Amino acid sequence: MLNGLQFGVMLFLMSAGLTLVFGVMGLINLAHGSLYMIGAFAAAAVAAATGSFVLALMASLAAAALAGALIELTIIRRLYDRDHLDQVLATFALILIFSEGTRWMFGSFPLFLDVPPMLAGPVTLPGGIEYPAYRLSIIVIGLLVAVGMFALINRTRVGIRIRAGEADREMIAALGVDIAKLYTFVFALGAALAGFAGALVGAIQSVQVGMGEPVLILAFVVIVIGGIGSIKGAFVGALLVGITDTMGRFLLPQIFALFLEPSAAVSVGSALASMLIYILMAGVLVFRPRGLYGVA
Amino acid sequence: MTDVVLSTERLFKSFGALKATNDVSLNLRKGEIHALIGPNGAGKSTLIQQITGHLASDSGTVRLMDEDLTGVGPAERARKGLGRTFQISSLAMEHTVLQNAVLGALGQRGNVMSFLKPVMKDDQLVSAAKAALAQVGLAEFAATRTADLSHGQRRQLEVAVALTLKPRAFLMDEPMAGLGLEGAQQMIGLLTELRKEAPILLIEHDMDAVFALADRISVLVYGEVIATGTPEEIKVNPEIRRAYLGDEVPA
Amino acid sequence: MKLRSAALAAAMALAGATAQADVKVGMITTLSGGGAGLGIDVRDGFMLAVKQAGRDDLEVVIEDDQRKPDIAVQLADKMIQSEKVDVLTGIIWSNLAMAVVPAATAQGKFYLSPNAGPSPLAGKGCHPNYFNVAWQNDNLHEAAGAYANDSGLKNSFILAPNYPAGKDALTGYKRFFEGELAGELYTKLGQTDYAAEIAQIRASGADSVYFFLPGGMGISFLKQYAASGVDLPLVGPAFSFDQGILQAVGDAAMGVKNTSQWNKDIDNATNAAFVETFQAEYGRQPSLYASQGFDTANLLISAMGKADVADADAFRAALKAAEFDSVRGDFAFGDNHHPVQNIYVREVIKEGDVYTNKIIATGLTNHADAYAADCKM
Amino acid sequence: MTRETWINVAALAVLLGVPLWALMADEPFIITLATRAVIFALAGVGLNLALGTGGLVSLGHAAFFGIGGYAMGILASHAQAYTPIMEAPFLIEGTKSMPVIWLVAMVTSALAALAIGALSLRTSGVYFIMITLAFGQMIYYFAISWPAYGGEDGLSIYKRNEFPGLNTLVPMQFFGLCFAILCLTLLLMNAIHKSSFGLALSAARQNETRVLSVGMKPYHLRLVAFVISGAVTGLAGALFADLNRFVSPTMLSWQMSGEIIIFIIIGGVGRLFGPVIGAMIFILLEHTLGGLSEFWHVYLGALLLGIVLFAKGGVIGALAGREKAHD
Repeated sequence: MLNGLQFGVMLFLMSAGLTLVFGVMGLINLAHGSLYMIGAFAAAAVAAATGSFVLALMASLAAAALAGALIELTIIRRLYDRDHLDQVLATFALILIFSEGTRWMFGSFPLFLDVPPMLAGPVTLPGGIEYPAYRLSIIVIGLLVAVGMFALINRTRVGIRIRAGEADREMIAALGVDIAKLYTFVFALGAALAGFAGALVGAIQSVQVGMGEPVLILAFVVIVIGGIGSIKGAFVGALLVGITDTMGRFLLPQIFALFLEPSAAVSVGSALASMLIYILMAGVLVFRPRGLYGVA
Repeated sequence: MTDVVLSTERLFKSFGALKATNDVSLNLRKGEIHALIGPNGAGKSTLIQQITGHLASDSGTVRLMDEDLTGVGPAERARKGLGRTFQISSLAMEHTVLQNAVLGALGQRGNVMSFLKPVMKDDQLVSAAKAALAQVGLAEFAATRTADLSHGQRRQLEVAVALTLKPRAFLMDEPMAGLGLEGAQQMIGLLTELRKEAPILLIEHDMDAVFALADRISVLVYGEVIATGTPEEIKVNPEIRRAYLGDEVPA
Repeated sequence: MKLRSAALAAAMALAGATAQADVKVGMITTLSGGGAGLGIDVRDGFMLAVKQAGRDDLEVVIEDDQRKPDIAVQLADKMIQSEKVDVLTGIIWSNLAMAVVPAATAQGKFYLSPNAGPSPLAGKGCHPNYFNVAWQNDNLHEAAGAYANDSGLKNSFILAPNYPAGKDALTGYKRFFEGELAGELYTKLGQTDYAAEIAQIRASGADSVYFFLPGGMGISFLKQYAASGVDLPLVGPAFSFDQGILQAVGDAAMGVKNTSQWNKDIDNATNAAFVETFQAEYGRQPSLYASQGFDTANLLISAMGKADVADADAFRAALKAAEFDSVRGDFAFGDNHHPVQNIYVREVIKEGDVYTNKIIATGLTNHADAYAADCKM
Repeated sequence: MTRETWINVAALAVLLGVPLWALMADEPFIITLATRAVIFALAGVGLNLALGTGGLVSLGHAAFFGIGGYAMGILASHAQAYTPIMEAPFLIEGTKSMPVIWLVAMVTSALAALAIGALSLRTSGVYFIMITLAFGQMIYYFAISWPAYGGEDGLSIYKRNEFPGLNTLVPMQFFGLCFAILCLTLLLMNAIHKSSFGLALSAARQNETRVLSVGMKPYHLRLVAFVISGAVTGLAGALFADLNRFVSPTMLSWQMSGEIIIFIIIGGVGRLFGPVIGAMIFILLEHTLGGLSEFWHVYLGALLLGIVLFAKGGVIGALAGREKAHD
């Protein structure tokens, strides 16, 4: 359960940026996974050079935000008025460029990024469960980011503008807000979140080219379940997907073991578990074609 | 009342606390133009959408030739004879004018699922479409791309497409909107002719047009029909003056 | 630097060099995208041996399969139909090998596998022109099972991704392991989060964990396992502990036992020279895959010295004899043209700043594979 | 003839001429490449009905491509091993006959398209893109973890399947077969485009309410388009598997779906020959760029980006201009 929560929180970090970008600019960004990868690589490079995990995290934020701002200024802003097909294609092209470009710079081998010594090892939770300290801190950080995002959207001037931008583009342009700057900011913010997630996750997974795409697809599942454009939906969707996936992997083989022989149960159960979140998503969309918190 | 073509009985629709239509009962008789007027936000478009089936009513029924349309989708309602034109032109912009009209004729004939015969060589459909275009005065623009039509011409095309459906009743949502004086005059002429084919339920803001065309007028305010009557009756109705001009005006 | 000479060879081949080389080799391997590191190592090992041999009657054409089976098939067609190669080699992945090898050998080409060893090609689907210079897929897992017996482990928790190689891996382990299984898990291919699996391991009461999670999956698993506080001994095949990958795992891999048919401390002159020249040539330590590429090339070169490739029977016999100095020491082919070799157990250690392996035991001696009997050849 | 027609004729001529030249020059591999282009074009032509005419951006068409491939793989592998596919309740044998395989491939992928389409078409826009992606992934993971037919390793067929009167192992004959199928499909698509169904479908893309208010159901139109589209893509999948004599889950991956879309975009969305020209260019690029640099994906990406940003309407759009503007 805790694992599902933690997986969900990681997915949230990834999806928050994606859903924000979609909600405000109406853009589907397949290259979001590449920003995640850039964050992880930047963190790994800085950690290797300085040995500091905090600096590495800062680097991931900065690098991803920078990359985000750069592609927004050069490419993405030409896509806002285009249909989704063009957006899918253009950002698909960006994936190709980023992936191979990263491989060009860093080589084909996975990089090393480790959890900071302070957070290595397990802690004992109330109830006697041992749990890795680092994962616990990911949960905490993720929840903090979630709270921060809510506060940003609902309490600040920028948030008001973002919400206004979702509602009506011309309107806020008429109010004298520099829409182009706002968009660049939002895109860079989304990118920074993705990069940050990449760095956090990179420490417990492998930092390698192509790490972004599986997570990207999961993030899409999350925001579609939650309702595109809704931060709240992304949060609920992420937790739902995280928990479903984790529990499914654990429970399905056991359920099948009740009426199948063990090896068949393991194999059928695992096969079904790997499809589970997609089944969940299809189910949600069949009954709520706009996702859980989507606007009709 | 055998000459009633279309009627609504006690229609309700609310969006949250807002009652968009509130107990609306109306009817449309053979050969007439029945205009629906009212201030902005009175629920006229909501009502049209309920009649065409694009919006589900909370309660109440819509009848076409005495047939209850509750639970019938918009496509079937169109096939059963509701010909509609839209407030904002709703046409296939990349198609030619003729193709749009053929689309209507095709809808009227049914059997869309034909995959091999070239539809633009189907004489029956094309002649029906051309007749409708001629009737609205668009015959010479048949080969023009719809996106290249002027605003007024698009309005005419809307009417032509509705005509190809050979409807039992027309529902027209502000067909004069945005037309110049000349265009409006043309449209008035067209609608006067059309009522012989099927009665028209007309939503219109242009009061001159309404009073020139309508046989009967219903006034919708806050989702409620506050009066129905001939143009003369409506002109002198004190309630309507109040609704339009505010309560402070003495009756 | 090496890349350029390889590209040059490819360019010459494309230009249809008039001086027809005696043996033309087509190498199809993964050079871009995920998993490119393995293909690059095989290529570099192979080309190092080619360079050292200095023969001008050997030409190598190299193409990137992008790890896509259909691209690999297309490249094989190209190599056979356009380039008219005599020998094919280079494929890293079993699924790509299954796509390419049967058709290539059926067309009379030789195929020397520097990495993948899917079981059908060792058993029923074996072919006289197919030689595997690395291992049959099950080998390293079998050795791990044997090693678990030797070290007195009685209750293993085993896991692998849910795909054919994963199932073969666990089958291989179970074939030799005599203890109980505390649990058996198949994870999603490409899965990156193993918290749920680690929780199950913790709860299972096992005394050891055997895992086969190639590539990034293994890195993720090892890091997460180390952080979880579960301290059961881990055993895995060499793939997750190879030179290229080990630096990315870091401390989390320290002390883990893994099985391999090669390590850089195997004591023979060929190996010592290989490790040194590879380091000098490419500026990094050789990996298992590089050693396999190196051996593959040397096998080919040894056969070229004894027979003309145009005489398929003689050339086949020369390959089968395998009279070359392998970096693994003794090396021979079984009847199904798969290696009969020692498989060692290694432990991850740290040399200065670099993580690497040292051999601590021999898992299986002169081991062949379980499918040889099915091979009618 | 319009300029677009000339371009189309030229494209077909090149597509047919190159392998003929290769036959003369004894370059059988070029014929194989051309066959690959033809098959990709066919897959693209299938998707183009849904995507171009119907406006349905499906990011899950690899599912049908792969299902077609597996239909071939499963039938042929059973025929090759002389084992029936199932015995109860009735006997189904494998087969090596191409026409039968094609039929099965089309029917199964049409059925899959019917199921996926029926659910997915309840949504629209981005949701539709994503739900088709999700269904595609579902089938992809299923294929990877289902052990009976090879899982991730895929299925190999040792000999190409048979077509009466032809030796399909001769590259030129197999090419001819695929080329004929492509031409027939193009004729069919052209007819569909001009039919009443085509008119209604493309009207539904442009303006859904219009179609509704003339008494047609966009949902039904789209579902039928999706099914036809799936069946054609499935047929292409069966041919592709036969070309490679191999089928694996890679055919089902979302990158494959992306590539099929790329063919259409490069050539021109909604143009009859868009996917044909797109597939030809893609194969050409793959072949030439792949030889130039290990990092050729960067160039492919840049090129794609350029086309999306600056050459709307694809290559045909750039060459022929907007259809009606020059009439």
